[in-house]
Amino acid sequence: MNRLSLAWKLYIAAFYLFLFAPLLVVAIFAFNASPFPSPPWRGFTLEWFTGSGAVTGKPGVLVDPIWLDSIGNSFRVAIPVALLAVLLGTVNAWVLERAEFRGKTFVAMMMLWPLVIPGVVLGISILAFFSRMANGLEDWLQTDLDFLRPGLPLVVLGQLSFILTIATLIIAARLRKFDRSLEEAAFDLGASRARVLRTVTLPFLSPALIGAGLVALLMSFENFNTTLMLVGSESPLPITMYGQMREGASPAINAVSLLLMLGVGGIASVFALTSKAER
Amino acid sequence: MTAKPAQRLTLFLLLAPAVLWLGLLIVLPHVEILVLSFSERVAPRVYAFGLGNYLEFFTEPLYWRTFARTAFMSILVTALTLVLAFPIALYIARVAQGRLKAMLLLLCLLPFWVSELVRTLGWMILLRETGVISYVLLATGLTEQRVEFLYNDGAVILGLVYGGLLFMIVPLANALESLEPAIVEAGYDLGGSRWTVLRRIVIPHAMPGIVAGSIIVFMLTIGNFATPVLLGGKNGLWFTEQIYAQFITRFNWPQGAAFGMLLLLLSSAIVWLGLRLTGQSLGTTLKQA
Amino acid sequence: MASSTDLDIVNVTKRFGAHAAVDDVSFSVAPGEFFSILGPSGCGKTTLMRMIAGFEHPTSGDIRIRGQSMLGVPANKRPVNMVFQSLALFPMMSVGENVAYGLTCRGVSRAEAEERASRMLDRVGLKGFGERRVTALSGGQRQRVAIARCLVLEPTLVLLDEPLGALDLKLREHMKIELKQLQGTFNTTFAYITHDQSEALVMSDRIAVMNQGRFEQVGSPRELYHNPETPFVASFVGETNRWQGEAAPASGGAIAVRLPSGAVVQGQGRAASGALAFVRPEAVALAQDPASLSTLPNRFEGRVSAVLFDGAASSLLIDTAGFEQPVRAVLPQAGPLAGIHVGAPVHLGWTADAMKVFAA
Amino acid sequence: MASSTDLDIVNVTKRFGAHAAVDDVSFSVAPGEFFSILGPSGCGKTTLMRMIAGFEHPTSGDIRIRGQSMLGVPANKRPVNMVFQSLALFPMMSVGENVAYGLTCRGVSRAEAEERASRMLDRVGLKGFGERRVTALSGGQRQRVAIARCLVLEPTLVLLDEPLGALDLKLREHMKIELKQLQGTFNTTFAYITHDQSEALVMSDRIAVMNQGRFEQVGSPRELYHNPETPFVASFVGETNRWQGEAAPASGGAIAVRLPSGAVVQGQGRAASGALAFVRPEAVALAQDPASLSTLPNRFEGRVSAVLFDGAASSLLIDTAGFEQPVRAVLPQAGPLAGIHVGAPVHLGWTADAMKVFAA
Amino acid sequence: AEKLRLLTWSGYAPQEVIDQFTKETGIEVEVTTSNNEEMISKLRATQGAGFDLAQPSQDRIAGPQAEFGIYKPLDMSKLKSDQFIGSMLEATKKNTTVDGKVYGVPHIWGTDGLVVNTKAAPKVADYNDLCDPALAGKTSFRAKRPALIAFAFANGMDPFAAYSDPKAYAAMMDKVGAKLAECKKNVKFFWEGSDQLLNAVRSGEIVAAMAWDTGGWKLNAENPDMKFIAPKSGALGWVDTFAIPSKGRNDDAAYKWINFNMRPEIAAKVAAAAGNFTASNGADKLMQGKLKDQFAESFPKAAIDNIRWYPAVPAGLEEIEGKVLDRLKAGS
Ligand SMILES: Nc1ncnc2c1ncn2[C@@H]1O[C@H](COP(=O)(O)OP(=O)(O)OP(=O)(O)O)[C@@H](O)[C@H]1O
Ligand SMILES: Nc1ncnc2c1ncn2[C@@H]1O[C@H](COP(=O)(O)OP(=O)(O)OP(=O)(O)O)[C@@H](O)[C@H]1O
Ligand SMILES: [Mg+2]
Ligand SMILES: [Mg+2]
Repeated sequence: MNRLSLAWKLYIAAFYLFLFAPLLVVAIFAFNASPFPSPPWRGFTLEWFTGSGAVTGKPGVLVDPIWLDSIGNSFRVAIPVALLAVLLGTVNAWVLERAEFRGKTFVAMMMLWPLVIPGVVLGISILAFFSRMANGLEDWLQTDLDFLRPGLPLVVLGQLSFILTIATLIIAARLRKFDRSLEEAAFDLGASRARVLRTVTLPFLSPALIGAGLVALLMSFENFNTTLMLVGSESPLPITMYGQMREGASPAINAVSLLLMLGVGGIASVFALTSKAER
Repeated sequence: MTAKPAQRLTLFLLLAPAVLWLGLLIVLPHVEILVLSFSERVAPRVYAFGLGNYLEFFTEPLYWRTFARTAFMSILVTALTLVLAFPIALYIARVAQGRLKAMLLLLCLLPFWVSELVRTLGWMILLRETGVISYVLLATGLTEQRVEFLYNDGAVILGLVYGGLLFMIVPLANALESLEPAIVEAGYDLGGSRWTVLRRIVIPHAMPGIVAGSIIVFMLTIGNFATPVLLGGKNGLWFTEQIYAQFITRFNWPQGAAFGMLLLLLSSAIVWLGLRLTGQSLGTTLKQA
Repeated sequence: MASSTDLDIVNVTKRFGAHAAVDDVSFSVAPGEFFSILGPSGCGKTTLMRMIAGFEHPTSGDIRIRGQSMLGVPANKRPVNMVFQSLALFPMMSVGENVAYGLTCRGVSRAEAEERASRMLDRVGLKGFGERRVTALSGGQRQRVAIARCLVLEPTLVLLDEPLGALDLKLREHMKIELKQLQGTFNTTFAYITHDQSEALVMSDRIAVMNQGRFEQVGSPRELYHNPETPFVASFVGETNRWQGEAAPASGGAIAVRLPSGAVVQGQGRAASGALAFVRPEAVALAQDPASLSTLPNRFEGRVSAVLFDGAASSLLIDTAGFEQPVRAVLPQAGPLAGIHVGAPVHLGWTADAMKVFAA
Repeated sequence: MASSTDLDIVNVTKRFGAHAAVDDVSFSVAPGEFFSILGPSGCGKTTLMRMIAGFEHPTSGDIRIRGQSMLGVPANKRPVNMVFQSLALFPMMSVGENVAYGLTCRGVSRAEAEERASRMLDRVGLKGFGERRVTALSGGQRQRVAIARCLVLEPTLVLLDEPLGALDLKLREHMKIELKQLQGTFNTTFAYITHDQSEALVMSDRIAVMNQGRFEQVGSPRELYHNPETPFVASFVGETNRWQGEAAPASGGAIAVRLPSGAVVQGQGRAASGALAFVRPEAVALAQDPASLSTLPNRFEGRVSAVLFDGAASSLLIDTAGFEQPVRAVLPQAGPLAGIHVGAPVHLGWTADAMKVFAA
Repeated sequence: AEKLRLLTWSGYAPQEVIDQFTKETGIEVEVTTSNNEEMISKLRATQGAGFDLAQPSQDRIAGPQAEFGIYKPLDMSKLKSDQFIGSMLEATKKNTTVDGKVYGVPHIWGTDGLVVNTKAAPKVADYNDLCDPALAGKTSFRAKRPALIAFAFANGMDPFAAYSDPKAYAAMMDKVGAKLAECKKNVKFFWEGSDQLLNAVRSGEIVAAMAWDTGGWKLNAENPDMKFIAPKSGALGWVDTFAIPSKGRNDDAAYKWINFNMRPEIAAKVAAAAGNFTASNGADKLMQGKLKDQFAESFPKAAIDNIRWYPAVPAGLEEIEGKVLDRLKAGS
């Protein structure tokens, strides 16, 4: 019995090592003064973050417009995605949990569907559909509809197509836990419907709204498969990283990755804190 | 009654976002690639209805072999992930308490919110010929020469299993968590050994979690793109790469659309089969996750 | 002119599809009365109460409060307030905010609402609890907050839907008495739902016994206990022995019932062929000597099959010739039969008045 | 030689950190006995039982079953079986598989296990239920499956941890009797945990009253009820009036207690300065005429403050001069005081023997 | 401000040049870097929208234009023809003409050949040498059409001659595919980005590869052992062009950018940054000596004559090649 539990503990420890090994090496080699992110250790440097390019041949990521633009693009995608996901997710959750109508189970199944569609297929189908729509509309209206062409607006839509499912599920789960007699009690005590929503329902939902927003933000930031098919001239961070990785490993990518890890760690801790407050 | 039209309007407004979302971003695009997949190029800018793209798939061994290989490896990855994740989930759900438990779960989550590309980069740094593992092996004298671990199926499987772990652990831990401790104790109390209790009580109880985790991991694996491309090197061709290639390097959208439809069908079929074999339903399964 | 009743329910029916959850119910509640509706789970109590509160609309019939019809008046405009089974305290607000909520909804200024809420908290014995989170209260305290939240609005009528359901036994015993006292102090009309007969008996001025959407009997606790009008009321209110048999005429205005297992018992009531007979355990007289029971029309011999010692509520089960199931009687704790044990022979009997007979 | 006891607990202590959940407890259970452990929530009952079953290990002391020490024997090797509070039926198995589980664990062949399980189901009155899913059973049926699952293994000792806790009131009353009968038929030793005094009193041969990890008293139900040895037992078992005051000597071997509110009451027991006095409501005699109480050492005058009508369990609260809280007495339902109502003056009294006094 | 959205190769639009252009014309330039396939597929996805100027290779214009109509015909009157090397301009115009309209003018040119670590692999002189078992696991090429063309020439075939006959071409490609499949076990990976290859050569993971000349010269500058070698069977010559997408919104700016870029002093700067040669007339005189020397070392006179310039790819051929390449990647 003891040998078994010791073996188990060792396995757990090995597992967590396995889990963090790749991240650790990425972080460590962001500081290696060598043109390749590989051993041996050639000394500590911050060139890959703030260097002017004099030493490494390329400017550090914090001053390189390529990376700065991609980070900016990622935010320009992630923020609308998160806001829309929370807003529409709330409405959808309401439909799932509160509305009564024929065909509701069908709608509920449909809402789950995006989860079982491979991201690449989502990407190509949206690309193909919107380009057909754009062709048709442009012929008809005789004007360019750029937002229907590959580009950040289309990336937002593509990511939204499945992130919305997740936001809906998170918010619906919270809404399901909501004791409806709280609303009735408020109504019974004389509150108007708007007031009930403002003082009782939304405060109760708020942890899930924040949680869904953060999850949407993170998922948007790290999405690759769908985004890849929909990018136009401006690429979000993962696409740029992919391009650069195909160009060959460089510690600059490690540096960006480390920044990403720090950002994600930050958001994740906020998330952990809010979900703790939820309990 | 006067309430009726107003109620209908409200319902309509509430449903509008869902209908727009599912209609414009999911259903119509899929109809579009379905239609597209049946169009054949007969001359420049002239297309006709036909089954050519699907025929191409079945007659060209390259395509269906890639397809079969992808499916097979995805199942393998799913099974491996399940086996590796189960003891972890069991520990998190049933042994760890309070703070340790929250910590372990959070630590599991963290790597997965970081981009897939970062994780893959990490594996590349570890595995490549000039990478960390090879370097350590050489430095400690375990090998005489540098060893290449990258650019083979093993590396792809490793990367995919790594990428799937979290999505297996969370549903498994959720399912195991909901198992009342009293039921496990009753299993022992009535004379069951550890193995009996695991086989007859714990695993059957965790079944919805096992299925949910497997479905998610399978879907993520079969739809993955970056990991096989970056770790697989010269030999591995993943089916998503074929789709990508048709769209991006061949400009042959109809063929790519056909491949997309086939991937969708394949994954749906395997998921459906998995659900049938285990007697679970999709809705409850996904809620578990 | 002020109405002489606080609440009038007039032929109210509520259908869900084909099923009538509440079926042609009428009653009135007088000002200051503690009125209970007692019935088994699913009999329609909550549905009835939700119609009074305004969360459901009757299929037919009228609901009047102080003489004014409430049809078409939304829940937030009715002068009734409800204490929910789950209590439904707002977890996102403090105790004080919970109590002040209804006042602020009415447009009372923040300062005044707080002031009045804190005075109400004093009155229910929660002085100084205003700042606490509701999650940091014990079950009994939460109960009192829920009631304070209603009473602060000075409603005509307070509706309570099994508010003690979630409490544990000892606390429930305690809150029964406290609730009754609170109602007395505030002199507010209470309409109270429960499926626990003991709660209804202890607290109420009048009780309506409800079954399958209909009222079986309305009356004071003693009336229901001693003079049930239907077999359902007889068996639902209080412990009782229950036998089924064939009616046969008997002397002296009494009615005889022949049990399939042989015995013939005599009681009061009416039945044509099939009959149900009820006798309360405390009405069963016991003796070692058959002579002391000779005046009783129902006299039997038996043997103690179980002694259920439970302090003041102890009882005996007696295997009796002619009865399929053992007869239940109160355990004698004094006199010659004190200390009777399993297997002891015993004589038992009861008067014809003590036995109620109904058509089966 | 076979041991004359089925279970011996010898000075068992269990600490969680600094807190002793079970504190130096010793007792023995004879073969065939129905032994209960009664105590409030958190007093350590479950911890004690889990040590017997083998899920916890005592910090010190010994646990012997039929004379053999169980220290170091894992749960799945002990000849005891447990019925859990939640029942812990295996939801992934059918009723028959649940019952056969323990047998197959022992290596009994599948066919024989099924056969024996189905015979056991017959015996607990669930003939033909073997194929059902456990989720498709009613509360009482599930209860019986849980017990059948233990009994089929023919254990020396069955442990039951509040198995009736989840049932509703009427069913609980019924199962109490059924459980006791089952134990009689199988003649198995039962160790039963509960915090409900009525359950313990009705079913047990002997009861141990537990408080804060220690045993306060072990005895038969009647001993506990009539002769409590500690104030805790006196107030925990049965309804009672409880007063706190100062001890003062009195005549005839009795002891007097002076309450802060003025009254002096006389009873039996011992106390040096601070004293606690207990009188059961049924021991309080009531009369309209003070003369009929003249033989009683404790005589007071009061006024009815509440009538708690509850059928056979009705009681009165009497505001009595010299007492801070109303005195509780049984509501007279016959005789001259029948129909007494709130506000009526009444005389009350009790014997010195009826009042137990303890050092506070 | 006015904006020019440029879809080009990395290195073709150095910041310095952009700044100067903006200063002169007030037009801002937004650069997206890409490669041939992605350029075409992006324009195909947008039907020629999203960019005002693109730079595909001259052989990859006519086919996609016929198929998707993603470019506008060029108005030659807006271009200063004398800024171009005449012969190159004519050749490019000829290759990019569809239905009598011209779609591309040349900008930068270079070759594909062998990058070799002459110390580690002294014997490599032709593409087939990459398959030498002595170099197992240490060579690389791109799994793209240039590899097919190159190995066809190396094995005595003439793919360009077969362009007009898809059947014959398919048969030829099958043969080349088989040859490459054999060679595959020698390959460490199929390279995708030039830095990826260069880093692998620098670290010694790769000792010989089929690659662009510029990469070879870059390495040569760091380490004289690394050389770019024009293979015996001939280096492959490519020309990157300027072409205007069909839904470009700022043609004026596009023409301005082309004319600006073809000025010799600007072209020299660009060529230096890209490490390649320019089609600008007279720019070579302004170029630094180093590159010239390297070119001279890699390309003796015979080698220059032996450069095989890509003719325009007829539509349909790429599909044949694609399948061969896919098989190459999938087979193991
Ligand atoms: N919204 C509804 N739609 C359909 N049927 C309903 C609805 N609400 C209640 N019912 C049905 O009406 C009947 C009465 O329900 P109600 O909640 O009033 O019972 P209850 O007496 O309060 O029971 P309990 O004591 O369990 O709370 C039940 O059969 C119930 O299923
Ligand atoms: N594993 C544990 N770790 C720490 N403390 C524990 C543990 N198990 C029980 N306790 C503590 O021991 C005390 C006794 O708990 P136990 O569960 O035995 O009470 P109980 O009498 O069964 O109560 P209940 O009637 O509520 O079931 C409690 O104070 C409890 O908090
Ligand atoms: Mg109800
Ligand atoms: Mg317990």
